[in-house]
Amino acid sequence: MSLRDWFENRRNKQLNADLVESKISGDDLLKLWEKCYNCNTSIPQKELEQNMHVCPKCDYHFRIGARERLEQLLDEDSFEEINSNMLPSDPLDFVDTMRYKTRQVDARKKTNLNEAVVTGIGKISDWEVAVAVMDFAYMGGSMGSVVGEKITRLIEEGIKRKIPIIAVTSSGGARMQESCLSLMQMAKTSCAVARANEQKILYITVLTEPTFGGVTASFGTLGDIIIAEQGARIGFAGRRVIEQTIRQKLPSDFQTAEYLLKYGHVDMVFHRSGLKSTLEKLIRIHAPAKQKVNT
Amino acid sequence: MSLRDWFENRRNKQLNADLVESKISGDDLLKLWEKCYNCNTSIPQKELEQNMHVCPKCDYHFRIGARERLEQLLDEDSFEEINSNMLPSDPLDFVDTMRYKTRQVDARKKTNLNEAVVTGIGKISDWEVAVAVMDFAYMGGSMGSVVGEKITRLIEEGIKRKIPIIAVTSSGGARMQESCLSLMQMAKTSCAVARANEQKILYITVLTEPTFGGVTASFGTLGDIIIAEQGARIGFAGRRVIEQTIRQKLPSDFQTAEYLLKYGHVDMVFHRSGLKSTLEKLIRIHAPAKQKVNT
Amino acid sequence: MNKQFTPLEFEKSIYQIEDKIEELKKLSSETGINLDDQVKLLTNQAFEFKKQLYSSLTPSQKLQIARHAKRPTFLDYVSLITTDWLELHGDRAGTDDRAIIGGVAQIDGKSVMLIGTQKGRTTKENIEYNFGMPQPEGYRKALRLFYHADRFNLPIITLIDTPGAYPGIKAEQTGQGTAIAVNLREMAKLETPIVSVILGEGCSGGALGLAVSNRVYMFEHSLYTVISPEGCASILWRSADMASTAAENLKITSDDLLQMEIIDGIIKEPLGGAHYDWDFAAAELKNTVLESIDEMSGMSGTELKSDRHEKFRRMGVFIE
Amino acid sequence: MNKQFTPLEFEKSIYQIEDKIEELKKLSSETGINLDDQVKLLTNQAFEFKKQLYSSLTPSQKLQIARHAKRPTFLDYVSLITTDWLELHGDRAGTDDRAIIGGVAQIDGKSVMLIGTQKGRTTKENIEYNFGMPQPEGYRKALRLFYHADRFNLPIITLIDTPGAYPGIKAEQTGQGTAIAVNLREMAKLETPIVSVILGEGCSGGALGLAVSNRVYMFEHSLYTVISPEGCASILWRSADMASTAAENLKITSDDLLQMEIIDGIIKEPLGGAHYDWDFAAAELKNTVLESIDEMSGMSGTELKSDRHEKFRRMGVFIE
Ligand SMILES: [Zn+2]
Ligand SMILES: [Zn+2]
Repeated sequence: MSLRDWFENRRNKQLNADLVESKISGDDLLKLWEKCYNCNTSIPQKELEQNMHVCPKCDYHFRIGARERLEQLLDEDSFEEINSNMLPSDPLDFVDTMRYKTRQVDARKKTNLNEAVVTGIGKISDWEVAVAVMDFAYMGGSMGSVVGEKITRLIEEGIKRKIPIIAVTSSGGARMQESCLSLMQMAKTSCAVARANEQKILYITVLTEPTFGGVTASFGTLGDIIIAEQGARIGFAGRRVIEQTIRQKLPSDFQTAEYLLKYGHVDMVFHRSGLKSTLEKLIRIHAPAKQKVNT
Repeated sequence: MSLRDWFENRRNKQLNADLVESKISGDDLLKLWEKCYNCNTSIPQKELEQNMHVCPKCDYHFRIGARERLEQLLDEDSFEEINSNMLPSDPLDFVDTMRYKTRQVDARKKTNLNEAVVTGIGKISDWEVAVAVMDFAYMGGSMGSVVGEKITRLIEEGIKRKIPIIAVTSSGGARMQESCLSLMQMAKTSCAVARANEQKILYITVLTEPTFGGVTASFGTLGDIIIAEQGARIGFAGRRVIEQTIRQKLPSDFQTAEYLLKYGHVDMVFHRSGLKSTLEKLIRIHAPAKQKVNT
Repeated sequence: MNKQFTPLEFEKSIYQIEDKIEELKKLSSETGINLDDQVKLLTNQAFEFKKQLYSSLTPSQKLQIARHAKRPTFLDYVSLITTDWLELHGDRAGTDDRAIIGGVAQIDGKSVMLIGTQKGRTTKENIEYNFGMPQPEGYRKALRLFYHADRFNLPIITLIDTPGAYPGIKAEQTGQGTAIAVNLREMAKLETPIVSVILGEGCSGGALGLAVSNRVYMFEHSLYTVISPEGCASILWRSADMASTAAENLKITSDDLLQMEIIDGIIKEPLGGAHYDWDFAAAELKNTVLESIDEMSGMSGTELKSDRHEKFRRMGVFIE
Repeated sequence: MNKQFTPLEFEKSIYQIEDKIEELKKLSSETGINLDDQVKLLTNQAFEFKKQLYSSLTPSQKLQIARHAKRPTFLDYVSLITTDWLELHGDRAGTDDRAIIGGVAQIDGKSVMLIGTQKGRTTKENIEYNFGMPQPEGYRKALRLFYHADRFNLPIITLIDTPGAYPGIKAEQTGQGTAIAVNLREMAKLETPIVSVILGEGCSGGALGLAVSNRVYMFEHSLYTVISPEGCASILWRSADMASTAAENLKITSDDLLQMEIIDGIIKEPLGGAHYDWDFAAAELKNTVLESIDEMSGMSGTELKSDRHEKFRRMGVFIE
């Protein structure tokens, strides 16, 4: 299925669901405009979309979903999703203020995604790549067994095909509802990266708003090249946890992409509009001369 | 030649030279006692020697020469010197306030050594080792072509024999009188250590008072295990240079062995009396079961 | 079991029975009345009761044992099971983090590299060891020692007892996430056997950063979890008071982890917990790691790596 | 040569002749008197004089050129000889030292890793780049990039212009000596070609820490020395005023180094020094490194390593 078909399918599903469940109200009309979290400007949805979901006034980068990200990064119609049908289980029968199973259903409904990561093979300016994109909207982009397994399989696929692997992260950390099984996904994905290293397969990570905890402490920061998106907050421990521990206020730029650059943790920080061309350059520079796909 | 013979030879030479050049004076009698630099106690030479040249009152570690160090570390009569006849050249015809050639002759007379390092094969509690010991008394233990070459050959010998290599450093840094040739000894010795690494030959460095500059920035800090002798001052830049650069006073424990331990640069700090047994333990722990020499 | 410790809440009834036994004995010796049968009966009952109690502890109760102030620490075990221990300090880059300690030693004449998180007992020790919470530099020291062990074919034993990697400003600045991630990846590349044991608390990436190992064991009353129960409670229930509920739901006990096939085995503790008998716990630990290393002695570097990869590759439960 | 710079002491006579030529030209145009022959003669004489002057500079004079504020820096050359330059930041452990900069790029379509010390021109830049004096973290960033280049078979080009590694408290705390030493050793293990060029000052271990390379070149007026002449003077003569004597005795010019067989070649500079014609200098640099990489293109990783070992193994002069 092509990228476009895939999106169309999802959009239609969404659309149908919307039609069944609601009528157009004043609220819906408001949704045609979006307010910038940073500068408070109201921006027409359309314009925001054309501007890659970046505020045209202040450059604030809106959080975007896996779908938008793939559309922005990949050549048109080049995406073939893999392991799209993998679904989360509930091995611990976990209940907090809500059943884990219920959370899964809700997240699926809300995002139209089966889990917090979409993986597949696509092309960036004709270079074939294995790409994973996380979606924060699905349970905070948390990593449970499915995310870990899909990331691992994607890396394995990249190694098999000898093509660059790109992981775009957005995650609050490990999925607590799967407890230690989630923790082990950190080991599993990192072991996969170890294999990519040994096979000299280029692995690039793109850290986007927000990337924390178990993802920062595993495949997220293991890129041969690590790119952070402008303004993204990235860290191991959450701001609140740190404030509680050290009982002092944190600097306002703490854990921003720019802060991480200053402290030596990311190779570069990019505006969303420069990401695709940067990836293309990196792939070209690191590729043996004849790796480019014939177009 | 055995260790004892070797020392005897040197001692006799020294003795003869002394007899020719001077008569016993009041000054010489004073030499039978030594004053501790730290606590000012006067200690009989004999007692100081029996105490490994450590002040019995305050534990101050006196600087010792290559000869004393080898006697303390190696099994009796086990030392076979190699490359003992290598002598410094004066490729740049260097003159500062004195000719380099004159400095060489003076240093040789003063120390009875041909250069600032003694290298050879010996035994530590029956374990065969390749050992290099620097002597600060020879031109401040500075590293020129001879020191670099002898260290390199020793490492090569250790690799060939598959025995642990131990380097005991004491040096003010590179020998300026050989200019860039001295600088290149840092690269040469470090390349030799790279080979030892690749051959998985254990390489231990023992940093003693003082170790600075080119030795700190090359084979000195490249030990698989780095041991510092109690109280030794170890650093890259000299205290005065740093004070001039930053125009502020340095803490009193700056660049001491203990300071380096605190900042994570040495594995352990030892009292001189514990050094031999520590080396023996390290060699035993790192040795394949059957490497010990039959006694 | 001696009454050397302040009883934990759930141990109070045991201590009461034991007090009663003491009273009977005292009464007997003071009055000359023979109460041997009664004492024996009560002692047996107490023993049975204890056995049952300690084998059916709730996760929260286990947590109390795992965090017991007198529970043996990494350095306690090192002194109990090794000879010729030589601590190797520092990350070679500016820090010797004391929350992670490593060194070489021999166990029954076998050379090993031991690395572990260290907790303190006194205030001074707690400050020195930062309550067992490593900074990034601690993980980097461990990595340096992993490479060292790899070069010299020393089996690596990691002993873990940590509430997690330290969450602080400097830790973020020097890269807590990266440091842990790099350890996970680099441990996967080592060609020497790695055996890990959770001694007490094994919390989150802070524990895992030393545990991408061929064999992972847990002490009977230890816990291994993605997040501390308190942290989980304050996030999911928005109340730290729900910690015991979180502890239940997280399935963090050694039995749970064995059932999930995340660990390879459980190391028995003396009745009441390791703090009641350090020698017993140390002997069990020693046997387990030595046997484990022995099992792997025939494996090549490549096999050891594959073994590790396959172990973690299997982990995870999902539907497809 | 244009009078775009304040003349150095020894350049004053040239500038005077050039002033004279200007005067003649002006006179000619003002008065209509034909002075073409005189102008031509003087211009030729000036050219011959300059050629001779610049080819017989003393070490101290070369030092002034090597340190000239307008001499092109690492980043200047990067922008002149590469396309698609992408700087790679950071040591992944808490610091992005700006005195050492590295990144990937292409030169004539060939992918390379470029790493160099960077000097500033303005006060702001000098502070940012710390006058080209790296901290240990700079060497560690370089090492990370060396490994990266090694993994992806990118030839490494290091461009060096530093008065030395920074001598400071923090630099000692985070291990200046160790950082340099580790680079020397690890560069020896890389299986990708390494070409180094001394751009201006190449002082002490601070320079060598990026130069354990298969090929080492020097720009014509650059210097490569075990210690800065000032440092040497203050130690050996106990007076910084003796710097020019030290510079003479240390034999630090490109000719000296070539004669000592420490470097592989000299890169020509435009008349007067690289600052008079950046494009010329950049073109020479580019040709040299590309040719050098091309020469090594047939060599295997092992051969490249051996080549490097043997190169440095030969260095040193002694009697036996
Ligand atoms: Zn805005
Ligand atoms: Zn004393």
